[in-house]
Amino acid sequence: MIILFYLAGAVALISTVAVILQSNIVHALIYLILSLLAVAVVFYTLGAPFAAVLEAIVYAGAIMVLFLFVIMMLNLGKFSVDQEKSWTSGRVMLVPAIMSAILLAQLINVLRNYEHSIDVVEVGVLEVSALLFGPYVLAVELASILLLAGLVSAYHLAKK
Amino acid sequence: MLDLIWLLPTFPLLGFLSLVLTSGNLPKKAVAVIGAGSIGMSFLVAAIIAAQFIASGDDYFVIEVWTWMSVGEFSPGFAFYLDGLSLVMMLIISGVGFLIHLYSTGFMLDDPSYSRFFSYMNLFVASMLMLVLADNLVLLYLGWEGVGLCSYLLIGFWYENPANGYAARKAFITTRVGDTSMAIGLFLLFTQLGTLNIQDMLHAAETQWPVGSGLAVAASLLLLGGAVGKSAQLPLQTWLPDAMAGPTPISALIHAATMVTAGVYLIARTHILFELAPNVQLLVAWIGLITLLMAGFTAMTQHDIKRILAYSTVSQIGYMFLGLGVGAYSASVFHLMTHAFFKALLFLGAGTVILSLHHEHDIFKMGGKRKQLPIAFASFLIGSLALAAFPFTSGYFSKDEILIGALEMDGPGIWLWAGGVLGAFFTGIYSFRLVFVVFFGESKAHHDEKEVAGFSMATPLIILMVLALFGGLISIPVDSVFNHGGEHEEHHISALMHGIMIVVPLLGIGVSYLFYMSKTFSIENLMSSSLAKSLHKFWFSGWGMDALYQFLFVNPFLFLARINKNDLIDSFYSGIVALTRTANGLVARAQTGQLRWYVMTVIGGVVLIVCLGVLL
Amino acid sequence: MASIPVEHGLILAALLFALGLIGVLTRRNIVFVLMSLEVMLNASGLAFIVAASRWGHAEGQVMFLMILTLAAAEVAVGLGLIIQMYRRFHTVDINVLSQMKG
Amino acid sequence: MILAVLISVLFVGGVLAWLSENLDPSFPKVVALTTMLISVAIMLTLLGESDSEWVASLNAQWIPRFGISFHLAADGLSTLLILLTGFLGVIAIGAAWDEINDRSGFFYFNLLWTLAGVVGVFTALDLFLFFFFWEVMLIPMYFMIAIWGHENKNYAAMKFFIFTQVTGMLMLISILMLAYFHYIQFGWLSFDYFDLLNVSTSGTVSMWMMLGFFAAFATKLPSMPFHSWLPDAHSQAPTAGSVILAGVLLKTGAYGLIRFAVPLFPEASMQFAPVAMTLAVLSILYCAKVAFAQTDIKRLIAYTSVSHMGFVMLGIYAWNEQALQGAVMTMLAHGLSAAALFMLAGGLQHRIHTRDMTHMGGFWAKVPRMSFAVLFFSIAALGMPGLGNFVGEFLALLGAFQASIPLTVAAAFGLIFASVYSLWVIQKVFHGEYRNSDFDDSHLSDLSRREMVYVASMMFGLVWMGMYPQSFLDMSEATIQGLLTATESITSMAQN
Repeated sequence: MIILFYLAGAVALISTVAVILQSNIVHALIYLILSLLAVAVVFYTLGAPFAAVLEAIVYAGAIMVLFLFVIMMLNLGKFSVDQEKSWTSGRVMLVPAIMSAILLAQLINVLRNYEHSIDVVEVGVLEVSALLFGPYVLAVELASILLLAGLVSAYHLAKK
Repeated sequence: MLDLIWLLPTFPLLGFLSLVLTSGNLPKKAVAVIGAGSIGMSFLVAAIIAAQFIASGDDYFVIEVWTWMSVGEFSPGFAFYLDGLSLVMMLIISGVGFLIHLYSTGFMLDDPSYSRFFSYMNLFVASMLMLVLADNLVLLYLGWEGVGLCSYLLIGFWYENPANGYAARKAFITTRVGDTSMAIGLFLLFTQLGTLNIQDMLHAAETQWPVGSGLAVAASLLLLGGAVGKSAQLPLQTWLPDAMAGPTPISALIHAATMVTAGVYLIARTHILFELAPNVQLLVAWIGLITLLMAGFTAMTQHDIKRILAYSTVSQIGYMFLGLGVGAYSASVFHLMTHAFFKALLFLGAGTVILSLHHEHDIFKMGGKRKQLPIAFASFLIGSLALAAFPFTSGYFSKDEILIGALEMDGPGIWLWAGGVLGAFFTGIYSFRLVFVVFFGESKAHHDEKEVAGFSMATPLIILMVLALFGGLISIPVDSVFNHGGEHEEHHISALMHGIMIVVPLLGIGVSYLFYMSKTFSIENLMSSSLAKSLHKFWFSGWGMDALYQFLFVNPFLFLARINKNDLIDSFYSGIVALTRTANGLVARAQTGQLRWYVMTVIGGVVLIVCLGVLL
Repeated sequence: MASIPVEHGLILAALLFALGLIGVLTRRNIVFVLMSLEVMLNASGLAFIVAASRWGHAEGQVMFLMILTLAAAEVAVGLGLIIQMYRRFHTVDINVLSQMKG
Repeated sequence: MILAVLISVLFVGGVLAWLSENLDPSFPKVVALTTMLISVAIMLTLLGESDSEWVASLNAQWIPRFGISFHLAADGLSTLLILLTGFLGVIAIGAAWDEINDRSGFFYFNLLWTLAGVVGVFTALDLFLFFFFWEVMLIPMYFMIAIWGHENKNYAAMKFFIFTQVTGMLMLISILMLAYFHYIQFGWLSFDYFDLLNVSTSGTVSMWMMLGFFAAFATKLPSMPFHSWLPDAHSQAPTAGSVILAGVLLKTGAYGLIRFAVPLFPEASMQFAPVAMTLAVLSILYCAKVAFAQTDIKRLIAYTSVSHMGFVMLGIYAWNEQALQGAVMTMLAHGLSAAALFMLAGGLQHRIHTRDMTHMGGFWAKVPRMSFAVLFFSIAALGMPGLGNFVGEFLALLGAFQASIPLTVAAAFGLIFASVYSLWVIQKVFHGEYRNSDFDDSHLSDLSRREMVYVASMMFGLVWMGMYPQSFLDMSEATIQGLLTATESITSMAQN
């Protein structure tokens, strides 16, 4: 399990790096899906199978398909790779990278002294559902309204 | 009939109102009737009241028409106070005023603003009567400011010429300086004595303040400030010569006979206060003396016929101040009256000369006019004789009394007397210089003009001639006003002194004769040295006072006004605005519209906050 | 079962988050920006899951579910906007949108 | 009840004037004038009531939870100022009669609402209500300047708004603090004037609260150094705006000082009095000097307003009977004289389309009646005895002399400066030689009959105030006596 965790983590990291460096948008999207799937595996190793499943289905599945559709609609295929390359240069990357590195360093610095191991206990669908339809039912309702609103507005916005 | 004393200022006021409301739509005849008639009515009433008052034998008479304002203890009324002093003043004002109005109906006949002229004149007479009849200082102040206003309006009567406007403003502002001092004096008197009713105030001052007390000194000094402003005495005398820019009847009425003597009236009215501050009273005498000498010197150097008369007015009022300073109040008031006669005569005569010679003012461009302008010549001759105190003219009696008053005074009295006599010598010189230069010698220009003197102009001149000659025989009923308490000590004036006082003016006339008539001495020789030239220039400019004030007050004020035209304080607020704008510009530059830039700043903020969180 | 140090999970989340951030900051293509945003959201979801499994609770998963909903809605709206933008400006260059400048 | 009716008549009349524009563009002015005349009639009924106490009192609950009530009442002082408001309201409508042709409905709406606000300010006895009216009168005024003003109107309107709004906020803070202190001391919230009078405050806190009020009122008055909005506002405002601004709005500041700032914080005010009086003297002298330097005739008059209002502040902070009566009289007389001067200057601008005095000169020959009117009001402004301003300034100085001799002496120099600038205007505009090279004089006509009526009525008012001020002094006397008695113990302590 531990090995799986680190392995999946490494995959997630590498594929994410690929996402932000890729010039070909379709490739980048594929890497993103890979990254998300890897994170799903991480979830699983952490004892959250329900989240892992959702990650795979909703994120890597539904949302990314949405992306794919849009990319196809915008016709941003291979031909935009050159343009993309011209947009991303090392100089542009430098300052944001430093900034993010500082932020990362700070986060790690905060986490450094926090040593605790997880005894992975599986928290299954049952527990999550009990919570969702118990104390958090209002949140679920709100989430559904949010989704509905997103749906409506997406429809409205994308309409000609 | 005494109750009707309020009619005195009311008639001219009505005249003013009717002339203003018709705003120049009346024919000139009607204007003349209203303008001069209202003053005539006033004089008539004044004469009747005077007769009744003297017959009644009372010391004074008071009537309050209504309470002006009443705030706490402060309750001045529209109240009139009549005693010997105000009686004399009211008769002079309405009488001489009427004559001058009458004269003006002819003099101003060709002026398009005929109605405006008479409306201002009427307002002036109303204010002046208010001034002398006021029973409290606030009402007096009303008249005081009112005459100042009319003086301003009338000096600047011919407003097209900016120089006239300048002279008018100078007169108003200079006297306003004095008025302000007087106003502060009123505040002080009210705060200390609790009343501004003149008689109550004087009584309270007499009982509350010891002689020479600081408050008395302060109060009398402040009132003196008002008096010197209005009466054109040192150091506020500079406005009067410039005030000659107005029409000549104005100079006669306002700047010779009545308004400029208001200061004398004020001091005479409040003389008890001045007696409580002997040093201030002495100061009055010295101011009078110095002014009369300075003005005498200056008068000898002027060319403009009206400026000569103006300086002589300053000088004669100096005599009155001298008289007030040495305690010869009735002599001062007497001189005030005779001066009103002969100076009005001189000015009106000068008006005739000027009008006849088409507004020529320079005496050296005249000459030999005695045949051409006989009435003016007679006026000038009689007026100058009286002015120079030629024996048994009116001026002789009054000036004599003042000088005797000075002699009677202990201490510096003899010096004041000597100065006064010296002044009389100058008076002789400059008054007859004028007569000799204008009316004798050979005619230099203006050969053909006829004398312009219709009935309306000649009559006042003749009446005034009579008054100037014999006015000295009138005895004025002011004893009850000034001789309160204490027996008057009779001094013996030696015959020698009398002789000196008679001879000195004659000497002056003689010197003038030698220079200007027989040409035994030549002015050119006298003027050849550079010292004489610079002295002449110095005297001619009125002892450089104008330049001094220009330098001391006017220029700094103008400078301050100019540098601060845009209000420095506003620049403080503009500064705030500019600062905000700058800050806005700086922050707005961050609004690039670049999403990444915004995210960067957000991240920067997060980094900063986390940093703080870690460090603190 | 073996134990995984909590900080490792969290560091993984932090790393992913930072990477997503770099993506947001550097890409000019708005679709990439949106994708990078997804990465960041996902990373924060990961942090919740890590925390949840540290305590053995289900709340973390509930939160993840919320984030997931949020992400779905956001992507829907965001993509709609991108389509609109592309229609108007015929580009996906985010710099073109700098007309928002105040 | 009368007061509520009065205010609502003004409010409703404003709305009606606005609406009536849709029917015919010439209706609004008629509606406004009618409203104003009705209001004046209502105001006159106030006179019938006794002067010695609060009349026409109306105390209804408004927001009881916070102790806020709708409390209106008028005493002699309020009545005087309300009458001034009514009178100048009519004058202002007259001034706008020919001048405002663009969006006239909205203009008269703003005019009437401002006046309603002013009447409210003069009668509100609940501090929250007072603040409400304070704002009501400002915002329409802002629109009047910003919409119908002259070349630099936006700047002027914004400046006016920011100055009054910022200091108004300071006052609001003070009001809230005061209500809070009332809560602490008595256990219930109240914004009522009489309740708040009982709040005893002292020390630094009360000084700060007093300063909050002072800032708002001194800005409105205006006094140095808060005066710089006024010249801009006046020079840009339409004539009717200037008339209202100079004649009435400035008086709300003075009224506030008399009614609120001093009585609510007598101790702090007495401590502060030397500073306030010094500011007043500085206002008098400094603004007189700045006025002299102006070439824009409206700016010049604006600065003279500041200078004259200095006498009001001097009188108020001298806080004795003569000084306060002087302040009130100056308020009334200046209300007329300044309004008249602005009206005439506005009329001049309307005729020749310039305010620059360097272009003018010699108008006496062309417009003698107007010249005489300006002369009259200038003379009044420089404090000629026999006219209202003299009575006010003389009494104010007389009272102030008892409080501080050096300051009064300095203030008296203002009388000299006043003559300097007043005569300068006369010289520049009406005297001298006539030349029309710099402006178009085709519309330069003398006062029309309607203008004559307005001008003559104001002249009459000034002469009345000058010759028989007792009718006005009597009305405000009870108020002033009451205020003086209420603060007696504290002022006598301060003086010892």
